[in-house]
Amino acid sequence: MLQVTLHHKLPGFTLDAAFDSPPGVTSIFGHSGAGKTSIVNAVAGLLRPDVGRIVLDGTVLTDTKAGIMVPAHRRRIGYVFQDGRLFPHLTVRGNLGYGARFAPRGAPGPDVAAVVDLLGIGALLDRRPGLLSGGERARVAIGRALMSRPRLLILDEPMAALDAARRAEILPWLERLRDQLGVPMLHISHDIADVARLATTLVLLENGRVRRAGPLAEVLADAGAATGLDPGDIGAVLSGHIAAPDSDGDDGLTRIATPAGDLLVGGIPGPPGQAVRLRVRAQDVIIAEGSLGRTSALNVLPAVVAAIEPAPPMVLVTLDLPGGGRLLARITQRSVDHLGLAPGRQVHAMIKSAALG
Amino acid sequence: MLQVTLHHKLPGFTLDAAFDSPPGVTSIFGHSGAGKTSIVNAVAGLLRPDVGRIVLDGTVLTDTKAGIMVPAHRRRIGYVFQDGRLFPHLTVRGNLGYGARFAPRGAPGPDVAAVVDLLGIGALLDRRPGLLSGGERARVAIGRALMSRPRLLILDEPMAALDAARRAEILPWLERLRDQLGVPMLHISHDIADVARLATTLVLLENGRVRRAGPLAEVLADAGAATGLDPGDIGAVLSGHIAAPDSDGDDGLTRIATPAGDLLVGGIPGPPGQAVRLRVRAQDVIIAEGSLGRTSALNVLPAVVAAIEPAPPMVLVTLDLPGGGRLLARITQRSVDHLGLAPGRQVHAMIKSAALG
Amino acid sequence: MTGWLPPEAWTALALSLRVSTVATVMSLPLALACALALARGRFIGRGALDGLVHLPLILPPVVTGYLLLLAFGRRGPIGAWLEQTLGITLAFRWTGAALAAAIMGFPLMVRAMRLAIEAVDPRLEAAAATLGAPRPWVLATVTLPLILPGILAGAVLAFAKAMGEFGATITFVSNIPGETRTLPSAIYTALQIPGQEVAVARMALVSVAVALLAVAVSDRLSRAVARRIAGN
Amino acid sequence: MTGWLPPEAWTALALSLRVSTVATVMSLPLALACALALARGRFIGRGALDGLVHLPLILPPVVTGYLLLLAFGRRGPIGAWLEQTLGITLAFRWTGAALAAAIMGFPLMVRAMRLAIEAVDPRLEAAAATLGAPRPWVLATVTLPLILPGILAGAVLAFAKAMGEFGATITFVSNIPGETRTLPSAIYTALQIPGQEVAVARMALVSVAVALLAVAVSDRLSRAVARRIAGN
Amino acid sequence: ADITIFAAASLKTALDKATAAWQAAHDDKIVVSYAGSPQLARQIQQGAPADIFISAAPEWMDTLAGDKLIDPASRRDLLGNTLVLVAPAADGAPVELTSKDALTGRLGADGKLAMALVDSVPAGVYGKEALTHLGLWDGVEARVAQAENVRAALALVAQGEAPLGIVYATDAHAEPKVTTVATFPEDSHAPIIYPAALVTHDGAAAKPEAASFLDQLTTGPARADLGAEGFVVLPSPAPAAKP
Ligand SMILES: Nc1ncnc2c1ncn2[C@@H]1O[C@H](COP(=O)(O)OP(=O)(O)OP(=O)(O)O)[C@@H](O)[C@H]1O
Ligand SMILES: Nc1ncnc2c1ncn2[C@@H]1O[C@H](COP(=O)(O)OP(=O)(O)OP(=O)(O)O)[C@@H](O)[C@H]1O
Ligand code: MOO
Ligand SMILES: [Mg+2]
Ligand SMILES: [Mg+2]
Repeated sequence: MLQVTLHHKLPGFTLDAAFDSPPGVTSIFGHSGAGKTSIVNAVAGLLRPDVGRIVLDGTVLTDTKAGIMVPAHRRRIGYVFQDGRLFPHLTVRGNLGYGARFAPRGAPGPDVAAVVDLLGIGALLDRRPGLLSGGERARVAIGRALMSRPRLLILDEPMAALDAARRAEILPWLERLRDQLGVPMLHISHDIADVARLATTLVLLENGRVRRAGPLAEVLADAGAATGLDPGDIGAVLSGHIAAPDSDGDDGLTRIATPAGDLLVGGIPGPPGQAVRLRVRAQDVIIAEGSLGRTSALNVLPAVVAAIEPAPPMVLVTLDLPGGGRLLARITQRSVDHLGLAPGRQVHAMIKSAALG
Repeated sequence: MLQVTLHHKLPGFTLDAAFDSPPGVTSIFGHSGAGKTSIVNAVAGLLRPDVGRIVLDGTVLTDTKAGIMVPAHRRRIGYVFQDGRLFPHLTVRGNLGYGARFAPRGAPGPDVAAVVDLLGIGALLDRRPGLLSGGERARVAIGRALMSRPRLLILDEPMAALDAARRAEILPWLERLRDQLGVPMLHISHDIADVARLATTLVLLENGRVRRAGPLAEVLADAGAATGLDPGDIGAVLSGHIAAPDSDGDDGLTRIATPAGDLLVGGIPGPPGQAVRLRVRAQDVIIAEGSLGRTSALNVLPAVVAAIEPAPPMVLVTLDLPGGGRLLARITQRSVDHLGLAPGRQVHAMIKSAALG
Repeated sequence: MTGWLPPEAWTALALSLRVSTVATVMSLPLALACALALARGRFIGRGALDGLVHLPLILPPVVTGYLLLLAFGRRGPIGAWLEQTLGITLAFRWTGAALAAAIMGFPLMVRAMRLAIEAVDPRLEAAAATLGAPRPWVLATVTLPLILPGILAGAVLAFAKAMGEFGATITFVSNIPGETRTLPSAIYTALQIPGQEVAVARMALVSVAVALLAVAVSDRLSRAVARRIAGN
Repeated sequence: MTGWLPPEAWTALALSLRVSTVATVMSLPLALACALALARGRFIGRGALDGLVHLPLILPPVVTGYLLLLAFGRRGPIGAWLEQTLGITLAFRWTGAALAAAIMGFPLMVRAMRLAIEAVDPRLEAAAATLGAPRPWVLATVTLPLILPGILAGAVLAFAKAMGEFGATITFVSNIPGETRTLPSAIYTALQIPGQEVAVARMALVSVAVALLAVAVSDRLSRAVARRIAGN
Repeated sequence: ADITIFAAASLKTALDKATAAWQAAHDDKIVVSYAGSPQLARQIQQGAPADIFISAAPEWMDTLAGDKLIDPASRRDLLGNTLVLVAPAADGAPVELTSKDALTGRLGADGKLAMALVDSVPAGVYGKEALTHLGLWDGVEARVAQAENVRAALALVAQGEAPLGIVYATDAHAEPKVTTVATFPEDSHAPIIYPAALVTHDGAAAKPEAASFLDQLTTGPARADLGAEGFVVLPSPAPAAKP
């Protein structure tokens, strides 16, 4: 549990933020220049705020009133910097080793081999950072921070320079860190897809101030918070667990049981019973009337229209699912008119399996 | 027109690439470490290839056989670097001015005010780069390169550090640069959405080699090339033009006429007749049988199944549109079985308006 | 105050200040050029230039002074040429003292600048080139401002050295009161006489005070420059 | 070869090499500490330390030598203490020559190191801190390797200076053959005799050759280091 | 035992011969430290391990005597020297020191008169004294280029940088590139004397070898070596020149 209260003035910019970050992953999301990096710098002990208090798991790290400022190297907070900051004089191996050097002996965490393997940097081990491409540098920086087995891992846009394939490879592993080792993370990203997969808590930052903070699903599904988000990023999060393997055979689909009904999803490996979260982008939800033709969309859930709000040039429809949970659908006003949608109306929500992967 | 032939050996990596870049925007797309930055460095004159020839609009810039290597400052190639490289001793204004200093007097291009306005950096003008956030730095770097009014603009992941809102703001302007001033661009991005909007030509790079290069639509719709792409990025591009304003009233939708039929799309402003390109992600296409219920998906096009190829854990269905053009749909094997899809089968392709924005 | 030091000591101080300032200022451009050539150049004779620049550091100062006398004296090839074509006389003049001081400080100045140049990120220079800036312009507008702290450090080292230089100066231009008797020459003279310890100490104190002031000012300046660049 | 230079000149060369090497090596740690303190420290007395470090540059060497004689001579407070408690005699010994050379080269060494330290990106040090490294460890494993070229540059400057140092040395430890008669002292001695120009020139040449070799080697080394770091 | 001699640098040639001769006949090793007299005297004040001090001027010997650092009984005036006016060898016409403008005429419009430091280095002090005595000082004062030591002044003349210089006869003798154009009368300046003495350390008696070497210097065959370099070999045993 991380508690942050900060007040800090910079020329031309004032940071005035407070939020709690419960165990799990807290993502900070906000425009360029909103103050995200400044916040995590304060948490890491690299910025001494004018006024502020930062407490991690009951340990006071910063308390300007009490004159407490634990130095960065005693905080055990791993930091993947936005600007890389690999040690130019050390090889990749040396950089990783540097991270491991001060890791407490007993602390849980992956070993070098695992990290190297995960990040696909085996071929780079003897190279120096000057010879790495942008993405390679980012991967090594992540590895280095992991090797220090931190109590809290700060990731400042760690994957901005990574291609989708590499991202897709690394994300599950960060998830594993979160779920299995319980390494709490403070995560900054511009990509809400990453945020949705990783975050348990979302902090929307605007111009140095927290606009909205809370559990991911709540914040994401809050049409009011949506102004802080890209229209394509708004959506809902459904929680469920992997159901028994589908009798329909091994076609690579996984059945996820949610309170609202089962969903078929592509490519989520895992043992039955494992908890999963599905982000359903408002943009991927189709609202259909009662009688449906046969389509390739396998997932159809009954739903009730809860609210219709404008989100120009579209509208956002909030759908209550009978078993609990909500979905958002981003559709045109014209469709609303066509279908005669209004709160209370019974409809079906159609979601492609491919959109849930 | 840019012609590039390169062969260059680095310890542990060999670049062996050749492609032509017709007027417009050529995007280079490939994994981290594939050699993208190395290629554009050679084009900019910052890397002397072991063997190679680079010709821009008939001017030979590099020709190792003929011993030609035009120095970087005479190439008039603007470069937005992956690592920023703002001048730390100059203010933002100074950095922009530096770009303008050697711009040829008569060359077309935006002035400082326009650039500042576009990039939202008015408040930063008197600050030094050391005081900027990551995204602010990226924006200034773009501005600086634009100010030099280059014959070719290289963008090496220019928007990796930008949030969606800022991206959405800058992209149209890069499009305008491309369309109105005809500034050719060589563009590197991990985000296929940006690529799809900007690029006319796509070069897929794999491990230092060009795997596929050609017009954007062709390469994107090539299921064979798809291994180089993120599954979510595969799709088709439909060309069309803005049709007369829709009689249905001013609900923010735009009607795009394509040879295959009209599509309703959210938020594409423009005068009737203006050419537009729509990327339709395979993931956003639903295949439906003849009779359809009423849904919120406004766009339904008749189509014929042309091919079905596996793309685990899904399959890719290529759809021929009657008026010409193709669509790709990424659906589950289970749906293929359900619907009994096979080449030659008449179906409908359903696309949400929201997915086309 | 004038009684505290004999009037000739004040004359010597004024001369030392003039000599050191002129030596520092005049050698700056050449030192910068040498530092650039050594840090960035790839030419034949680079090693020789490097050696030449270091010579005054390695040779005992009297030897340097003697070589200066041979080359720049009235009968020396360069000295005679300078006198005839440009009307510049160095022998027995304060200008000669400035030359000696400049040469003795040269290796220090070049080294400091060179270290600073080598620390400049060449990627910034490449960025400037892509913006159309020719090499000399890049040097003037990117490299130079970035090495300002190094230039200041080099200049202050050379100035301090010039304030203390004695061996080469007296050998080359002798000790002519009001013309070439710098503060160190005056100090040396006093040291030769028994019982002059107090005068020596006072003059040394003045010399040290001046040089330290220069050091302090340049340090403050270069810190300010560095801070502006780092942005905090 | 032995005929080319008189045997005592070879003795003087050997002594100069020993003195210069010892002076350089022994002053490295202290110079590094001073450079770190001056570049990164924020303490009272920083200005005083800065001044003290520069003193040997500013003072005429004979004055420095005289001060050394007063402090480190047999009768000097520090000299007497060193001799009684640690059994180290500096006065009129080659060790004293090494001390003089070390002190004369000290400002050069510190400056070079300090410039290098100031060019190190503090963000890298911050990164090391977040990995759990305490400050001294960060210095040893991040700062130090990054300033290696600066350390080398400083060391070679000091070595070159030591090879040429004369004024302070002869004043402090005299000119005793085989013990304190370094090559520059030998050159000075030879200069006292008219007609010894050839011998002087030969000795100067040897001295210069040695120092230039050191300069060349250190340059090559520091370039190699810099190239490895830059990665091209 | 070893004998350490601290000797004025200008004695090098002469003394090297004398010590070589002594070592050929004795087991004792002699080391000579040549430097400026003031430097050597200060070092002896600070406890330098010198057994014999030979100064280029009496005043530093006086200083050490005042500090009780030399054995007064051993003090003797070893050598004398003559002050001469030299010119480059190519321009060797004699100069008449009695004529008021003899020097200025020879110096020309802006020629310098090379001397050692006139206020501190003995050769310079003697020279100034002589010129003053001859009534020439006021005429040339502004034209004097003062060198660090007498050898440097000599070099200025040898190189042709200065048309005239005032040096010791021994210097003129050793430098073929200069000619003596006048000799200063003995009575125009205080006698030029190189005193020598045994150094005592904290009242301890001097080494007997050192004493015998010093005696040998003043009485033995070494006198010939010294004289060959142009020094005036003073009558031996010389009376102490203490006023
Ligand atoms: N100077 C060099 N020496 C050796 N290898 C190098 C050098 N420069 C780059 N490389 C290697 O060449 C390959 C291509 O690098 P490049 O920077 O072109 O990749 P990229 O496609 O831009 O990657 P990214 O998307 O991560 O920026 C990488 O494997 C990199 O490690
Ligand atoms: N030392 C400083 N002095 C003045 N302003 C600063 C300083 N550091 C940062 N800023 C400003 O504070 C604001 C917040 O910066 P911060 O780096 O925290 O933003 P960010 O949210 O991380 O942005 P990005 O997504 O672009 O990295 C920016 O406007 C930036 O220009
Ligand atoms: O070292 Mo010197 O003796 O005059 O500078
Ligand atoms: Mg940031
Ligand atoms: Mg790259």
